[in-house]
Amino acid sequence: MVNLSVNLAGVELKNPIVPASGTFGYGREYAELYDINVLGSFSWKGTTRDPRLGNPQPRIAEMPSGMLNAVGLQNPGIDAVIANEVPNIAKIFSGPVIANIGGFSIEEYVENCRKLEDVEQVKILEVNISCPNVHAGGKNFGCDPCAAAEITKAVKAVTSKPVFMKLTPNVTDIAEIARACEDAGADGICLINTLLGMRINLNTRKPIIANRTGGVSGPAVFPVAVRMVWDVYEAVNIPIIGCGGVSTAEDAAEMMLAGATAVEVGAANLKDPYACKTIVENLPAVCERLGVSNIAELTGAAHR
Amino acid sequence: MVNLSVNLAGVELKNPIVPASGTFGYGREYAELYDINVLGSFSWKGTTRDPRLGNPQPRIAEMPSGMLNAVGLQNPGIDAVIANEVPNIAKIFSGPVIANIGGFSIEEYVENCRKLEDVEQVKILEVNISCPNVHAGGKNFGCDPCAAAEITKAVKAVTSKPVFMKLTPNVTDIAEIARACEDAGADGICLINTLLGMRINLNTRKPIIANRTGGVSGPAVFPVAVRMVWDVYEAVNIPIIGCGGVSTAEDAAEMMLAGATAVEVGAANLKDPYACKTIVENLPAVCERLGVSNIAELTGAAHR
Amino acid sequence: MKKSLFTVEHTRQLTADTYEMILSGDTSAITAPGQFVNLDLPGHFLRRPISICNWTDEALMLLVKVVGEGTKDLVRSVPGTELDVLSGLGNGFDISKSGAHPVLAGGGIGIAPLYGLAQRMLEAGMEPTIALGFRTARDVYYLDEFVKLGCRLLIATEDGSMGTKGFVTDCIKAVPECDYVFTCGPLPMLKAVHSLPQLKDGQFSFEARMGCGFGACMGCTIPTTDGYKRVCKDGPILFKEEIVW
Amino acid sequence: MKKSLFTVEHTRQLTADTYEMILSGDTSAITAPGQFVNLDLPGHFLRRPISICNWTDEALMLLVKVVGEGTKDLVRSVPGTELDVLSGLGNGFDISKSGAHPVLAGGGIGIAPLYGLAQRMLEAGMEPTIALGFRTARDVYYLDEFVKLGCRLLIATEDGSMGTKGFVTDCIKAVPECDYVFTCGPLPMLKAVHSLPQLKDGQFSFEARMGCGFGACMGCTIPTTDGYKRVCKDGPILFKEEIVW
Repeated sequence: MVNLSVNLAGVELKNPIVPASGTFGYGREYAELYDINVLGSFSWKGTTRDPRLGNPQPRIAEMPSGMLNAVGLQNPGIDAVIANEVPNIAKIFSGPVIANIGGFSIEEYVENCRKLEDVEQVKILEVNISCPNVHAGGKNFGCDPCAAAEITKAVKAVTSKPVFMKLTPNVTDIAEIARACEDAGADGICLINTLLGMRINLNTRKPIIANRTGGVSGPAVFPVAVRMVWDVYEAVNIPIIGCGGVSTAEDAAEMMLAGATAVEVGAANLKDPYACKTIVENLPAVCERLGVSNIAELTGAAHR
Repeated sequence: MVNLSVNLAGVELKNPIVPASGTFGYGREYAELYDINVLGSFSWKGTTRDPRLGNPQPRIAEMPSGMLNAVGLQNPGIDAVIANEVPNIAKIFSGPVIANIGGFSIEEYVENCRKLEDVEQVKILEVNISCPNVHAGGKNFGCDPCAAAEITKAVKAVTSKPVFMKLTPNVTDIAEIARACEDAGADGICLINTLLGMRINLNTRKPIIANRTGGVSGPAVFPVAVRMVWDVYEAVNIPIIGCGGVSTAEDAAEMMLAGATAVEVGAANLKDPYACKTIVENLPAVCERLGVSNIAELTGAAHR
Repeated sequence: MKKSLFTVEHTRQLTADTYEMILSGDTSAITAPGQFVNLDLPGHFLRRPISICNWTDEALMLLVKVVGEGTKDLVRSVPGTELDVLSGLGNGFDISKSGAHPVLAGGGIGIAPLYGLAQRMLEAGMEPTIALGFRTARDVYYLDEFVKLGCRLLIATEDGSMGTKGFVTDCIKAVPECDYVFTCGPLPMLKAVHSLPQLKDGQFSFEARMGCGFGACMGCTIPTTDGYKRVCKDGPILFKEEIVW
Repeated sequence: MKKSLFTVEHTRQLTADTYEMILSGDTSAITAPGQFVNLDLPGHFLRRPISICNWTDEALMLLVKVVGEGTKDLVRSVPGTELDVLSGLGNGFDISKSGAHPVLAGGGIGIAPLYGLAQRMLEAGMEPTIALGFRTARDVYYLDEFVKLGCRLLIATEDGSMGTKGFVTDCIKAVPECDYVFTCGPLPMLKAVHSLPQLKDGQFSFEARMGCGFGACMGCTIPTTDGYKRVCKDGPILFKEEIVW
């Protein structure tokens, strides 16, 4: 019997598998397909203060072993999420929920986090300071250690919940950003968000995605994510949620060996809506193959 | 009849297809397979002042739609290349050769470029200031605009040949680096070098590659390369050699639409030694499909 | 929605770029004409959404237009090939909303869902008129099949090489009594149909680049008079008054 | 080297993880036993280098050990499957260098190239002794085939469940007159063979993770007494005195 439970800054997850923000909505669509209580947690769709309609069409493009998206943080806004989605989440998921928070100013991040303070099911705040697919075009808080630290401090000041900063990979030194977040009081780091990419339609001679650039996700980014999780694990002492191209239980184990305590699964859910369920089901066999009775033993094992 | 010729800072290429440095050696292996004179040019293996044995084994790992490598700039050194390889290149290739130059100090870059000044066949110097796969582990000249500019200036001072700076994609703002190189006198920009990645062996729990990290190449990086070529085209007025994940004539056309004047093909050569030959053969049909009689018309067309 | 394996039974080329495919498998998740399936094709990351032409309890019929590498691989898959399919996606057409004499207007590959729709309308005792638009006579397909259904059939070709010269809208104009349309086709065609003054109401099937096909990724949402809607989950069928061009 | 299509004709399982595969195609580029082919497998970016067990003008015989997804897909490919193959890679063994009585020592999947090598030695009038090492009797394969060759055959298993208890080196020690070896197997075995005092010389086949397989990428170079060598192009066979452990 393998123990799959992991601990994220004091929050117990029954297993390390967490659908990544933006690929799981607020859980509704997947709850129609399977009992999502098999999941360790899920990270809800990036939520901003005001409702956002997102980017014009097309928002999606394909690539070998991956995809590009530029949804543009479409969401109903924090108030509507608390009013309409949170009560529904209570019906479909009894575990700890990770609230992914977007923002375009420090004040907005603060306001969003404050509003979630009394939401019982939300056990972790995942502060997205990257979003390479919004109009900023990749230039954002997450590219500057000082800005990242400032948001971390501001958010920590208004919440009692563990704060995980979600970092963009589109930087020269992600470990430096992670250190800045840790020094500013972050309880954990989540990485990576999507790589900034572009596809061009040969016939129209224009970028396929209306927003021009989009975030690259899927198996194609997995080795980049593993490398960055490795680098951040070497740089900080707070727990890491590894994210980027994970499609199988073996991928999840590899991400944990690199330093992840929990693993987010993104694009794989879109290709196979049962991907997370399947990964959870396959984890015990992978642990047995690796000779661990406690999956938490894998975290950072490649560094030892 | 489609005109495939392109002009790189005054150097005429019969077509835009150029095997990328490190995937074509000094031409010997491919010349045994086909007449490499069908190529627009080729960029020889990254050459340093001193002979380098490179990294320990293993140097190669696989990933979906791509590979990782950490060869570590193995090469016989500039003097041996001039003595042994250049005369052989004269026998197998009559077109313009791109000399890829590595270095670990500004003095070394300068010395290497000076030594090539009198080598007839070398028409372009490609100064590699990235090499994410050498021991520096990604931290290098190419990550700092000032350092990039300094090397550019120093090299330009000792050569009459066009100088193309080859940039690493592992930076926050590649356009800023490109601008710094242009301001310092660079005649062109070559991008992207490989993305820094890592794979971990589940059984040994150690990185697969002895160097731990390796450079990611192949179709998986193509959209990132297209996006960066787009960004650099917006930022500079010097010609761009686009590189990263190109496997087909369609990919080459897409890279040109993003802003590339010539296109380097890397990992595809390793999977299919005839890849470049096939791409050259397919280019006219792609041009006809896109309605251009002159392939140079494609360069940057997506920006117009 | 259901995720299950379907087996390619038969593929028939209809025109230069259009194919009929029959796949056997569990179709129990399909509830209405106008829904689509999302096919996982080896070597392609994203699934390929294909409109359902018709179905039985054990088989699925698709009309596939080759538009890229994915659809090219699909029509090339040999009989016996097993495909991972998400079936019964989207809302589908609602035949209870129209009178007994609607017009089903299709253009290009957009005629696919109209075949299954027409068959179900006939079973329901309705008398649909079918209007099909093509570029030229060479692109015309499935004529025999529609004729066999036995309902009134109008054809338009842009070059006049068959039927009315012009667009499918020109056929509809020729049926002044028609005030309700079920339509699927390229966006310009949908717009033209939408603007026909004679229309009281209608159901319009939309296309979009999709990430997931089941409403999770927000990749295909478009604005409507009723707020943003996901083409894959809230659509692909929108009612006339919802549509924002 | 030649790049051409080969067709899977036949696959036979030999042990839990070892398979014999016969592919038909143009083998004209193969010049010596000990060379390898590099197979392009759909869904895998890098080719898979597989040692050549034996070949005729029209067919290639491989012994494949399933070590990962790539080799798993390879042995599963049904007869008729066409594979893109780079054939005739590497230097291969040089049978002119040994006396008439060499020992061919193989361990695990490393015995594959020794079969074609032994056959050619017999054709050349040589009398090789063959020493094969396995973990246990369950892992033993190709015994009948080697027996049919009719040369002296020595078997070692680590648990003694068949033949000599121990390693292939223990068999060789039992042949004190042997002073020249052709060997292929895991690195520890090669090392052990290399250190046998009775050996005057020998040819050792090496493995490495390869990028290209034809000498272009420098992915597989290793140090030798004669400078760095590419396992794929200058090897996979190295002579005793070249080897640096």
